[in-house]
Amino acid sequence: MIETTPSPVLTKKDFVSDQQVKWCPGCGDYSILAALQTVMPKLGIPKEKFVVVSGIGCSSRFPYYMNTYGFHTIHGRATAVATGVKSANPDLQVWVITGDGDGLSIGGNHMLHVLRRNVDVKIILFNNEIYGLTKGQFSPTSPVGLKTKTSPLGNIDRPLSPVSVALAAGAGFVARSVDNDVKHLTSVLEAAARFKGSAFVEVLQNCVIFNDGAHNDFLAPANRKDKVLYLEDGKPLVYGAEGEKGLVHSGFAIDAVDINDSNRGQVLTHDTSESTGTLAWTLSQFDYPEKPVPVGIFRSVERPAYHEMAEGQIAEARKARGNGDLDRLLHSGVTWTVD
Amino acid sequence: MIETTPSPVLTKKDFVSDQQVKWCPGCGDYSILAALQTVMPKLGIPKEKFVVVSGIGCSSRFPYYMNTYGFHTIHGRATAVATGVKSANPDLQVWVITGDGDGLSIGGNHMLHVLRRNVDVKIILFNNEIYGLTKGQFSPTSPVGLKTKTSPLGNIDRPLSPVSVALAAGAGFVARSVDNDVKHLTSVLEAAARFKGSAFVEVLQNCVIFNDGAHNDFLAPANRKDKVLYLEDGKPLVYGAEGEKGLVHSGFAIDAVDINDSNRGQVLTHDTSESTGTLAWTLSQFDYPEKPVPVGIFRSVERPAYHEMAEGQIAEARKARGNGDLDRLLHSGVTWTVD
Amino acid sequence: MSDSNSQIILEPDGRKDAIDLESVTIRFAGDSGDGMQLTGTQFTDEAAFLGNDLATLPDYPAEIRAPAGTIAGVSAFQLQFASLDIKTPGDDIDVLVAMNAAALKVNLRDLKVSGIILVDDDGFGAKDLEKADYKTNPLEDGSLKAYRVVRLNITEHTVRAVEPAGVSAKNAGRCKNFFTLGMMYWLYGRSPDNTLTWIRKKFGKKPDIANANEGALLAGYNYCDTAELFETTYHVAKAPQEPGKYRRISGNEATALGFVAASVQAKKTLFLGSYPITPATDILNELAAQKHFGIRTFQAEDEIAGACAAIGAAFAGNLAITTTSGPGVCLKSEAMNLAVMAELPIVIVNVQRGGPSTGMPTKTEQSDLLQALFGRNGDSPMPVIAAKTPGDCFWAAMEAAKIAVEYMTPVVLLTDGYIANGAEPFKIPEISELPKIEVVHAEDPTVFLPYHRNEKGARPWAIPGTPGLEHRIGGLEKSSPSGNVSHDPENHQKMTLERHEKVASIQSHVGATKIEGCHEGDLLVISWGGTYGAVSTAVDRLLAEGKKVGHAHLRWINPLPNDLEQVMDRYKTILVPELNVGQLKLYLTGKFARKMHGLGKVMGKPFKISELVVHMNKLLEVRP
Amino acid sequence: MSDSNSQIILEPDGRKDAIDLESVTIRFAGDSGDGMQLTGTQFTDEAAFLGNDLATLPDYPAEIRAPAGTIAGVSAFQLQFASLDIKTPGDDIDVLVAMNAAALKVNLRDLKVSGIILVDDDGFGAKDLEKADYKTNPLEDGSLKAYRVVRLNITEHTVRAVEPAGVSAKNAGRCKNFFTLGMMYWLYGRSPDNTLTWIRKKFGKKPDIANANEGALLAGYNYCDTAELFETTYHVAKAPQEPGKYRRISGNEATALGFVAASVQAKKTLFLGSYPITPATDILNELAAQKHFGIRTFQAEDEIAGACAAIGAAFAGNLAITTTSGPGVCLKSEAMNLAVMAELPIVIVNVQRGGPSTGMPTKTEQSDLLQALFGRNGDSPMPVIAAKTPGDCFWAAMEAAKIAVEYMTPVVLLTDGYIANGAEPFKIPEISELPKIEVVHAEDPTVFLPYHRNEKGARPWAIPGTPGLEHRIGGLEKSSPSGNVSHDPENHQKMTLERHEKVASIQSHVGATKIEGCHEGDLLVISWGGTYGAVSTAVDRLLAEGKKVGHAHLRWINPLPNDLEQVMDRYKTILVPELNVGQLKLYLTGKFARKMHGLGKVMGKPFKISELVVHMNKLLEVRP
Ligand SMILES: Cc1ncc(C[n+]2csc(CCOP(=O)(O)OP(=O)(O)O)c2C)c(N)n1
Ligand SMILES: Cc1ncc(C[n+]2csc(CCOP(=O)(O)OP(=O)(O)O)c2C)c(N)n1
Ligand code: SF4
Ligand code: SF4
Ligand SMILES: [Mg+2]
Ligand SMILES: [Mg+2]
Repeated sequence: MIETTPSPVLTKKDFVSDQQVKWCPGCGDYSILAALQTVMPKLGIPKEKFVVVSGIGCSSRFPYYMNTYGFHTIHGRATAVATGVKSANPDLQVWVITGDGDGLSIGGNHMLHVLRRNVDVKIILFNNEIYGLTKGQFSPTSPVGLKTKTSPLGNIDRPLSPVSVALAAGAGFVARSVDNDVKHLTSVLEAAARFKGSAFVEVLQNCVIFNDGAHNDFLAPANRKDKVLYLEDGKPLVYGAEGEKGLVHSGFAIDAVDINDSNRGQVLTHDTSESTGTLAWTLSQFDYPEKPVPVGIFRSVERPAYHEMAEGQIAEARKARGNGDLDRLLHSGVTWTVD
Repeated sequence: MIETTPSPVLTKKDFVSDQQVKWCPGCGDYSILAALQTVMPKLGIPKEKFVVVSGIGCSSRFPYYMNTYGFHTIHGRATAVATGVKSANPDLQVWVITGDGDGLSIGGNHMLHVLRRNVDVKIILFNNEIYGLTKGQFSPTSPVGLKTKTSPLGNIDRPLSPVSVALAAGAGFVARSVDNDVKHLTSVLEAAARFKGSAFVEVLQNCVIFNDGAHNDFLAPANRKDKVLYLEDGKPLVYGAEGEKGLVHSGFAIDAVDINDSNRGQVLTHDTSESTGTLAWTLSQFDYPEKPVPVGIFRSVERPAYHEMAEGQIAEARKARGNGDLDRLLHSGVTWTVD
Repeated sequence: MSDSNSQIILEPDGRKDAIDLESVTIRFAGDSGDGMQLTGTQFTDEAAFLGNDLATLPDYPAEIRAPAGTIAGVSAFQLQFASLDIKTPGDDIDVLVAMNAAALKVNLRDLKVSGIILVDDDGFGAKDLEKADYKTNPLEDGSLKAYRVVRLNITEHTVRAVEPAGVSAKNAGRCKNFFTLGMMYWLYGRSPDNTLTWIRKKFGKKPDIANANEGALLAGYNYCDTAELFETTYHVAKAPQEPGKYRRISGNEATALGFVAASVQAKKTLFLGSYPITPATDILNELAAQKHFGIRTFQAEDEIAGACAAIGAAFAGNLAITTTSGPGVCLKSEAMNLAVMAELPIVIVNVQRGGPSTGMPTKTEQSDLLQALFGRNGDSPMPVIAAKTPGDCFWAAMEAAKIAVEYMTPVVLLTDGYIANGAEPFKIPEISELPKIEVVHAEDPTVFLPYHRNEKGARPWAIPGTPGLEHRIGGLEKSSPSGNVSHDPENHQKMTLERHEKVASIQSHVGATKIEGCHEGDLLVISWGGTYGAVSTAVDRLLAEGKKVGHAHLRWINPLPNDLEQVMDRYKTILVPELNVGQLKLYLTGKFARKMHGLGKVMGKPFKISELVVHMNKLLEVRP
Repeated sequence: MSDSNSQIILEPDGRKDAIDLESVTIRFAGDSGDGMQLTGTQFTDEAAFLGNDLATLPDYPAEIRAPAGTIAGVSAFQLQFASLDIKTPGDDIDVLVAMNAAALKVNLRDLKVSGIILVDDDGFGAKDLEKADYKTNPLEDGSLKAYRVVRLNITEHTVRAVEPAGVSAKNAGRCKNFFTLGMMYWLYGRSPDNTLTWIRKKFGKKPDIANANEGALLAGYNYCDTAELFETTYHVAKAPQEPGKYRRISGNEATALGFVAASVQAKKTLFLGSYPITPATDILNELAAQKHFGIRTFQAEDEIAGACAAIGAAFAGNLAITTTSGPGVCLKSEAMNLAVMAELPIVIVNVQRGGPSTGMPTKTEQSDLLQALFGRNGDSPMPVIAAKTPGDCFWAAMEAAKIAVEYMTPVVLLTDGYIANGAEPFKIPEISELPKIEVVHAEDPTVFLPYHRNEKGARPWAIPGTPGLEHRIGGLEKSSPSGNVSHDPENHQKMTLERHEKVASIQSHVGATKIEGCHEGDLLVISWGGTYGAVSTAVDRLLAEGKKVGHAHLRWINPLPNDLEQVMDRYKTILVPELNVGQLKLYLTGKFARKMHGLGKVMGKPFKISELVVHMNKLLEVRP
């Protein structure tokens, strides 16, 4: 549906708007902005066909910084607005920018439904495990015990796994990346962009002001190798500096083990299109620090997108009944003539 | 928290209100009403401590028919109101009655959050795969292709599995039952009632008017044995008239197979407290008719309930700072005296 | 006459003993399962076919199918048909068809003294009486002395009549509504032929059912011809109607059609984002069935998503609407405000019902007016238009859409349960008579500024996909004319006033107040929305009595016609009747600082003409 | 005097060269990271300690921390301190502290002619000027001739001063706000002692930081003592204040405290269901910190759930409230309507901000009044009370809670960003002075009927857990008095009117209109909410000029005082000033059908006293 005819070669600069970026210095949002500005020109899509829709939050200021069509909507509703944009004009590539509060607290329901419908929008959820814009309250992804302005004695709400929620909604493309690994982030966003159908990408993002270092324990470069599991389709599920740790089945569960000669053969292989989705689910439920934090594409399975089916029904109706004729419609039902 | 001191022996009749039941003759809602009226007197809880909260829908008329405290709220919000009821008065046993539209369409977000918080309410979701009260539109659980007033060419929205959504939300108790197996339904509701924490029960319910026979293919008594898998904790996952079919692992997936001598040993055993939740998830994603429809308790794992943690923090704060003293509070901060 | 000796001899009218009537109001009432809506609709179509003017009003229970025979389960359909121009389904009823005791119980109070009651004896067994809360059988205890009661065991007669069709006992009994319809056809001298054709078409695939229904219809008709149940038959002649092609239309159908027409006129794809809610759902149902027009109907997960998707679709260039009823407007209000700020064209349809809260979902009311005007945070001006009759919903929908796209603004269209479900004859317009809708899209990057206003105050509609017009909008205050986010104090005031002025400028479209009746005098009645028919008829009656009364029915409530204040000056007294506790009255008083009288009714029902007449006369007495 | 030869010799006041001033307005402005809020708060506390009357107003940017040095990143704190009774943080400012070029750019327009500008030279480098959009350096291009500019490289001085503390260069620079504070203390003859104590307490665990800040504070103070930067110092004497214990309080703090007090007075556990939103979040933050009162704060997933949880808690017997700002009220409106129908006591707090839509979240406005009154479907009466000053939020919160539980009704409490974030001295009441709150719960099953009203029109509050009172409520229309669902027409009208009457009857609590100034005369100014301070001061000025002006500040907007119409009669002209386009004016006009003048301001800022004075005088000239 997306037009890919050759057009003037675009560069990152083409996607930078004239508005001053107003995030805090050091905020993880900057690198996500840069990553998307890097990805867009690679897609062969004319600039005017991109639309970036957001809700409300620090992260949701994003569209102002993109030199594309953009819509900074209301809190939690970006996915719903984007559904309208894409349905009305399937020729556009629509991105949704949301936060952990915007997308999973107030906007959790629209998130569920946009994904189950497989509306062809690309969703980036900036997960800093905090409400940034309102100055530091716990969010639905904040860990239990986190002390914030509204949880002075520690958060008691168990966090959601955004990836699990996306999977339960039936999302076709579900991934996780991080703000401080630009290469990984760029590649994941590009894969999302090229996926046909709903694509959901959680990006672990640092809020330097209200939740600094939330992900440091595993994302700090020194910790990463031992604590992050990079998912690659068709590759063994291993991690550690030398790939010396890996995942193996253990009953219904998947365990993280030190690889040795006796279990080497049992190390599992990642499969983003595993039919039942069990692998993706199990990975999405990994408890850190008992298990590593999986990062990459959990699942990528295409099915007809919402607009294809909707447009298909329109075509079907037109085939069956001809193009709508207003005069005929007006005369439908019981009619009579007065002379 | 729930007081269980001996009180006058209650019977089903005590829970029947004086209001005429106004569901359509033959509606599946009747048996769910009867089942709950059977369960409540068994629990050893004084009648005045029950509260039944509902949203809007045919199913949500339920509280009017129960001789307990009841609140017929607004569409989709019963879980949120119930959260307030239980938090304000942890001594009550709070039930939530909702429909597939009420609980998963407009109310999907509150459903996610009440479950992740583990608010100690018992939720019964009447799943008739249709909007009854508004006279027959597709719902978030309607199958793809279902023709309704708003989907004359067939529904194109992929249905949610209520059980999967509940699991993704982290619900401790997740079960499914059916309107036409009173014994099963009663036992599941009783288990939910006795569970400490959020309990979620999907009940497959027949709407005789707008979606008659939606579940007949597997729930009609003649079909049930071969198509329904009754889940029992600690029992093998088998079904069929003679238990001749069962579930076995196959890679990441779980397959339904005919049991023979070579695979008999591999038949899986149900475990409602399986630590990672993978089994429950996989069962919740079973595609009918390739696989049987699992019915029973998918998962039952207790953790501290929301009110326990919330009250715990209040106790903690009181221990640290003494009971709140208004005069002291008024004098806190920067004060000075004018003479 | 000059020739005082003239003598006119009346010619026979072909019908021996028919009594001529100007208008008749019938109410068919029975259990939800008795098919009363169908019976009423068939009678309506026949009346339309014969050239009567008519208006109908269904009255469903809130439950889908409450227990059979109970008061909660009573379903009714009222129609008035007439040889003159009528505008309401009638105040009091001439004929009550009651298929059971509960139906009698609920509806009797609206029957005129010496009106006809036709009852199915089968519905008055001990059980039925009990369910209807009757201590004794009203058919026998003398309590119906004031009426003309016609009793018949309709069920039994029907079952016997349809025996040849060989249907099950249950299905046989179900045909009793056609038996009753046949009786009514006989009573009003109508032929069963059209209905027979309809039955054959409808049940073509189930010949036994078709035969049974046909049999019942004819049996009912013939039974009256034979038995001397009724003393006479009645004749209601053709009404004088403008020549043309007509159809029956309900308000919800008309609303749906109006938007389809608007999309054709604007050459824009129609997008509807909606969530079902009584009594608005049918608009969604209707449009979902018109996919061959390219219409996109999106059944959202809730009202918020419905409105937001419409906003997204408007941003992307569709003609976007969202339909709901009061509680849904609560939920949409934040999104409506986004449309105000983003200045995007959407139409929000509120089919009003009884409130507050869930209220009385199946009953009518006009109590969401102030919500439409003010139900959002901030100074948030929004044009509000209200349809006045079922057929007018067509024109109001088109007009709402036209204003939305031409002024780049959200517009609220108010209808109500009464006109949404009620039906009337609708003169089908020629396509060429439909209003033009001008849509201009920004195209030239060299002059494009997102909040640069044209002479109407509208900002440009620049559609994603247009090269060079990439721009960003949102809910934060916008800088004029760049559209960038601005927290500048002066800019905020400027933009606030510009938003107000844009809406106020729609006055040029609204035009002058339209007055029916006296253009000056003792009493001006100001009404809005679905009360038009009753108010207008009441005013006609007073005019006929020689009273100096004028009637201004407001189509646009925001903005108001610019001469309304001067119009008010021309009358001694002003009356504002509404189905609420005085909302338009408060608004008009607030606007014009002038005393006026309010007349409210909050019973989930339309005004009766008689109530209005009585009240207006009282006011005229006070200030003659 | 009789003795014309009298001679008064002034006694020295102990301060050699201090010039006496009645009031001073200072604005501290700098980058978000410069600590201006802290500086302002410290100065405020010192002024309070010395017995000045005072009022403060912070002005944050909408961004958390916009790029350093930019206009978007400017954060300011204004305070007025005085030797007389003041009610606003001041119109125009006497002293502007500008830590960088952007701060100067944004704030200069509010500086009085010949006011003092204290700038940190370090914030006026080439980069800074560019970020502030200055083509040339305003400190050098002569554009500041009208003011008294005091330049100093504060950053450099600070870094040097804190060297002994051994903190990092970055942390050293951060102390410049304390250096500046020291300078201001010197200029107004205040001792740094209290702030030194505060620093030691606050940074006790980080002694190097404590030392650095101490060093900076004293260095700034001493620098002024040595260098001849300012020509003189100023003295603002104690204000006459009622004796008693005082504290500084912001509106949001006061609101939170008011509800705690209400819960103590009502002997009810306080439940807050809320979702963060600017500028209301702090109420949630405050209450979350008071768990030892048994307070339950529930941070919900959205505003709808916050309101619904409050309703659930009210049903279960808690004193339940929900706090938000305008966009959140949109979302809560459906639930608010449920509370109207269920007749459950909750308080909905709306800390108003600039609208419509997301609008200007950090700016103040009064534009949600009509939304509070009418923003729900159906006839949905809701009491509305508005607080007038930061400290008054305490009393208004208590009163709202009292009315809610005593009348079994939802109540809206309106405050706004200005009074919510602004602070003033608050005379701490004795517990015994607090209003009583009477809560009665139904207990006796033999007389219990869910919708049986008491003399106030309130239905009984029957709490789940009470044996024998099991009952069901909901959003469908209720039968009076059984509470069962009812679709009966007469019952609906009866209940609709009863709901209206119940709210109207709160008039007996509201009492008569309170008038400041003349009780009859030429001009009546009617205000509401956070404009009280400015309007009241403006009226005082006119009174001082001998004008015949009265001021009626409305605390309750629904219901209005029952004598308001008669009060209006006593003046020739009425003026309604509001921070919106005329909402109270429309409402009052609608209620009383009387002409009045409106004065609107929609700039995200409070009224200036001078603006009001000018406008009132104009009106008085027209109608002398
Ligand atoms: C209806 C509504 N409710 C609340 C708010 C206030 N609000 C703005 S952003 C936000 C949460 C932001 O958190 P998140 O989505 O995680 O974004 P972040 O700032 O962390 O990027 C809230 C509560 C609002 N703007 N609108
Ligand atoms: C805010 C709001 N939106 C819409 C409705 C209309 N409505 C009432 S019930 C319902 C759906 C009911 O479906 P479900 O929850 O599946 O219940 P069922 O009737 O099937 O038991 C809808 C859309 C409403 N009452 N309120
Ligand atoms: S507050 Fe946090 S999330 Fe927001 S811009 Fe600053 S660092 Fe980023
Ligand atoms: S419409 Fe369906 S769900 Fe509703 S009462 Fe009737 S049978 Fe039950
Ligand atoms: Mg966040
Ligand atoms: Mg349903």
